[in-house]
Amino acid sequence: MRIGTVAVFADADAGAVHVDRADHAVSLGGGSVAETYLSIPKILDAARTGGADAIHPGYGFLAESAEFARAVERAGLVWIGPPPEAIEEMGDKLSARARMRKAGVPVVPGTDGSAADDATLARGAEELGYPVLVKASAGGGGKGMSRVDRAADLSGALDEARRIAASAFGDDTLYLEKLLAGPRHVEFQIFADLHGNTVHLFERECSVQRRHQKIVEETPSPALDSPLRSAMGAAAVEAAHAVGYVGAGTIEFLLDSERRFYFLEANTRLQVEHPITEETLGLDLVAWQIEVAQGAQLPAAWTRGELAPRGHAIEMRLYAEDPFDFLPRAGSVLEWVEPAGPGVRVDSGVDRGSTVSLEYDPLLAKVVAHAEDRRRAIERALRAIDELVVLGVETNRPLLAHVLSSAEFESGDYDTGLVSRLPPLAPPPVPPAAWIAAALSLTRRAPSNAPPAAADPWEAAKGWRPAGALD
Amino acid sequence: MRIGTVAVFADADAGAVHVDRADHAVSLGGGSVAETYLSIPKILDAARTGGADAIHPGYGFLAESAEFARAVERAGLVWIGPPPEAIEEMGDKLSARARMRKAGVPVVPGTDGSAADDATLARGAEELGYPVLVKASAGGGGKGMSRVDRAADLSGALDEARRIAASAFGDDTLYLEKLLAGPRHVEFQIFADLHGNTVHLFERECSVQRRHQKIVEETPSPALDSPLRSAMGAAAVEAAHAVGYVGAGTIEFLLDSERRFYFLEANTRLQVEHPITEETLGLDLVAWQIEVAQGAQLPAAWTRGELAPRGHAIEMRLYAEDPFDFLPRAGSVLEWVEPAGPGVRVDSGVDRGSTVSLEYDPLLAKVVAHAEDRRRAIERALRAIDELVVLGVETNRPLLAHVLSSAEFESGDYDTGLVSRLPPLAPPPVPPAAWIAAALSLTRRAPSNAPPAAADPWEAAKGWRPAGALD
Amino acid sequence: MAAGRCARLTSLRLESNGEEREVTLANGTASIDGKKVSFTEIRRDDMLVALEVEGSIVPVRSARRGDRAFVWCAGHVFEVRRAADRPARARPAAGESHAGLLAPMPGRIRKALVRRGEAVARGQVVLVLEAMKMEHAIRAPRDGVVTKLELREGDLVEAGAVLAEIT
Amino acid sequence: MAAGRCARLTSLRLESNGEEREVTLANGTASIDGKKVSFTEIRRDDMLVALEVEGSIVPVRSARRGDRAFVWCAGHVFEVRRAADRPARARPAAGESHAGLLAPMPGRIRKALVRRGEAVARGQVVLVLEAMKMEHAIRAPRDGVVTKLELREGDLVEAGAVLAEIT
Repeated sequence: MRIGTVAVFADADAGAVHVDRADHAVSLGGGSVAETYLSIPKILDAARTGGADAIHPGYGFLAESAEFARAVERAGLVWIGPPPEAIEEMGDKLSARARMRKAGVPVVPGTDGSAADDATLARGAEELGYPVLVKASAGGGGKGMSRVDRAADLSGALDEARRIAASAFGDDTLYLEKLLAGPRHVEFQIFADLHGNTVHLFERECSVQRRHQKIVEETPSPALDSPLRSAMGAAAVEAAHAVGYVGAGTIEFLLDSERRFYFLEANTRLQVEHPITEETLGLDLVAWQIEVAQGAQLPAAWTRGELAPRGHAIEMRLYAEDPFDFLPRAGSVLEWVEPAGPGVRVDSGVDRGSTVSLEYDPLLAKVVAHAEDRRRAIERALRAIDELVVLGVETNRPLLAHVLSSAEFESGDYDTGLVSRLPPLAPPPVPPAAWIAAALSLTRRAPSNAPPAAADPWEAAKGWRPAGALD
Repeated sequence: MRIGTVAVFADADAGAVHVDRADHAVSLGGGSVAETYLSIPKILDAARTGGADAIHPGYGFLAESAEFARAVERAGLVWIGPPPEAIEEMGDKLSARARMRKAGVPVVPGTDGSAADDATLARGAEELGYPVLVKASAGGGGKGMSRVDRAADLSGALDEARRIAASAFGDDTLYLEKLLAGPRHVEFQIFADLHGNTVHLFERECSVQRRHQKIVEETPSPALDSPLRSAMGAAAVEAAHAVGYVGAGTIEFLLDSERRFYFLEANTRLQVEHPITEETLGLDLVAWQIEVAQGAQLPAAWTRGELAPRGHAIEMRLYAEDPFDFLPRAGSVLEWVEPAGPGVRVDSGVDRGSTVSLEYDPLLAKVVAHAEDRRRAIERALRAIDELVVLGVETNRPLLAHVLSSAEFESGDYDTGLVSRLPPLAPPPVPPAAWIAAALSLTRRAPSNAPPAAADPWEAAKGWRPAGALD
Repeated sequence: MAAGRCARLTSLRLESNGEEREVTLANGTASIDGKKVSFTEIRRDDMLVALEVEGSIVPVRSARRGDRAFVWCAGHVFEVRRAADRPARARPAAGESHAGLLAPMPGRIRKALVRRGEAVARGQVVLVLEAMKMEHAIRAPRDGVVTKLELREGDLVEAGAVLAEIT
Repeated sequence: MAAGRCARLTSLRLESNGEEREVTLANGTASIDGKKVSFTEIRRDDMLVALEVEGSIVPVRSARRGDRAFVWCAGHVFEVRRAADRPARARPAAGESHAGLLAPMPGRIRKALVRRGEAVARGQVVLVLEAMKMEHAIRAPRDGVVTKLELREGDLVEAGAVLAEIT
């Protein structure tokens, strides 16, 4: 688009990849995340310094902050995102649920938020029937969410959830949802322009999760047929319409084992997994976000419903984490080689020499495979993950390969319980070449990529494996 | 496809990228190209050693050798390519021209090869009208081809062409073609299975050439409208039918300024530029070559004509060559960073540390940009070539950017004379950061990527610029 | 680009994925637990990119940090260390035998749920550590008694710091 | 990952694309032909990945071979050498002022079309060199007389070998 880019970075991240991939970069100074990436005044200062005309909020930090969106507009810059009012309406889960119900979009059965005291919620739980999910109205990303299986555990779970919600979001309002059995997470990409056109750009199947977070996504969803796709797509467009949405967004649904769908939540930003939609539709969603923010109309082919996905795409999220217990890992990346070839796309945030810190989300890269059909996409994805070289920091690479090669994933008939049902992940036998390469590496006089042998700061973190995270 | 790959390599190329990208690799020993990559017995031995079931000939060396195809089949291996007879029929340009004429496919006006002595050719030239092209019947890739503008120069040109043809192909039969004014090179991808289905997979515009060799290709061709595309596509399918073609092949046409098209030649193998077809059609042509060789039928959607290209794709060929005089350059690659992101694909044969020798074709990589339309594809291609880092060996990178940003290319209204009409390629001003980075690099005590400062074997090759190559 | 570089004679006891091997390299032959394997190094710009092992070429990438080597090979990544440094164990290990609970990452103590001298059951939450904008339950790896616990809510801890001891 | 590394005081006369500059680096300030420019190095794993120049970050990659540096910067690749090594000249040069015709690449002499002592005109083909499976016409860069030509048809030549001299 011939638009120059200005990246922002905390001083500790001067060597991060996004800095040297941008045309220009501006420091946010040092300090905590609150003093850098979450500081609205500093970001706006950086925009002025860098001569930016518009701000794209990405999908982290302030991407879903209505306050930030307003501040950007007040500063006379173009906000590449939905109107602040739409962010607010969708951001509060209880009001979003109410809004959707009013617009005729089915929502997961749950309490309505007219009162959120223990007694009211306990009555609500009885009506819904256990198990239920405790959720924070201001929450998102699984934070402050917990499952309660019986009445005796409810009160303790509510206490803990309120504490987490208050500290994470400054709002301890809770609500309950019925826990659906064997649900799938299926989301629809929506896109709206400033001229009243709203369309959906088909679905993404997001049921492969660990710790309530997606690790593998695919499109089309093996669970949808054409009528169900149309019904869910129409509901997604209706949901976007209801809040006056503009730009790119996502409507998440739960799909139960009887193929009934329910509105779950809306993400008022680009999703991490947007590349699979880009690959099957041949579109650049980020470019369209910018065009829409500049006032462009959505293409007639979109509004006339002429878009059709081609082939099948799968995204694998490579996290710096223990593949067994999913806990984040830190370290420095000693070697990094990305797979390539037709139908393979890697969106990465690291390179050889990068430092992976525990301060940020441990997502290192998204490996996307696109092929003519689902079988070929799985084969290509497996080949790509096999070819990906990442040394020096532990990743979920083995888990991704394990998921993709599992019979359950291959069948297409899976739900959010897939990861927990996988056969145990067995470490592969060590081939002779690996022993030889290791011995060569450990005995070479001048190891090319290694700091002096003494210090090994990442070693300490591996001694103890906590049993789980509250999340 | 879960098919293991076995690469072959001459000993001098043990560190070449294709060796460590294959599942296994087998040495062909040392010596000249004739003793390694062109040695049919050695290749077949390697196939046995590596346990290969089939041979894919790629697009170099023996890819268009009927003798090789026959030897592969005699050895009980699967030949992933067209039948040897089809290779032979298309390989001899004169017989291919005769065949095409018989099949009703228009050919470039020229002599028919019934006699190839000077007198006959001189009469032919008078009939065709100067300028004419002298061509070798056994030739290809522009080898032994020369332009003659007037009768007085013909005899000398024939002598030289016969000498080149005899030495390069062992056959000095020549013919003449009328030199078309302002022609475009437009080729059609064809695909045929063993069950009698033959289709075309649309065109590639290949008119951006230097030294009669393509450097930028795009699809769709800006020169074709729907009726012309149908007519040329039908002729391409007819041409393939005429020789009993199987697998992937290409029919090259010339398109004159009055939009008349003429059969030029057939390439009985995958083309270098096949990725742009893969990108716009969402297909893996190599995978389909293998499937067809295994006996698969072409998909019904292909034979029913339901395939349609989506968006626009451009390939830029990165050559190790002087961007001004197009002479090949050698060296070692000190740094190599490929562009990435949506719609960018890089098929490369080198990496940091690779040696680029003058022994082989100096193609380093193919940078492919795919986007929603031609304007966006050009923007993306320019961004990709800007982001490509190749240090230590001179490349045509500046020329590629120059072509892509030229008004003539942008207009879409260009022919094979485009490169010669470009405004002079001016070296860019050196920015302060480049001076600083160079000074830092030259004064660092332990340059990380450099051999000791003394030897500079590539320096010698730069002292003299020959005025041209006979080609 | 260079093939055939020979290593000096070296002998190492190595551990990876719970396997342990005695590996000796000498003149293009490796001995792995006494089994001889011929090999050739294939390097590009001095970087090991493949090994020819018994005539078959295997792409590899390797790197080293301190006494640990990291190897990509045959579609997997292996972490290999000198075996002397730590007893071999199979991954995933069911639990650890440290008396001390170590902080898995830097963070802030959100809550201490037990006191020194208190008896704890295996799996009981001992501390809540806040890190990475999440809370992590630090649980007792076995039944025992808390013999050390000096941290308070709000304290910052480094990765690897001893949070508590249970014996 | 490290920013702010300072180079020692160095002064170099550099040449690239026909431009020549006196570049002095000292304590985060460069002097380019006397003009002061502040800069900070941004490195990842010791590799220079960007320069902050006058407050603006410019991605760069650089490498060195002998006395030549190669720099990728602002979408272009620059080859920079110490100016003392060779007089500055603008690219593309129309012709060369060598008396000797150097082989542009290794190859085999296919044909010698002139003899020693013969007068040649600018552009006249002097030799045909076969290399890379193609034939290359080696032409006289100017009018003159062949003062040296010792090669015969079939001779192998290395890149940079003097093929002939024309004065």
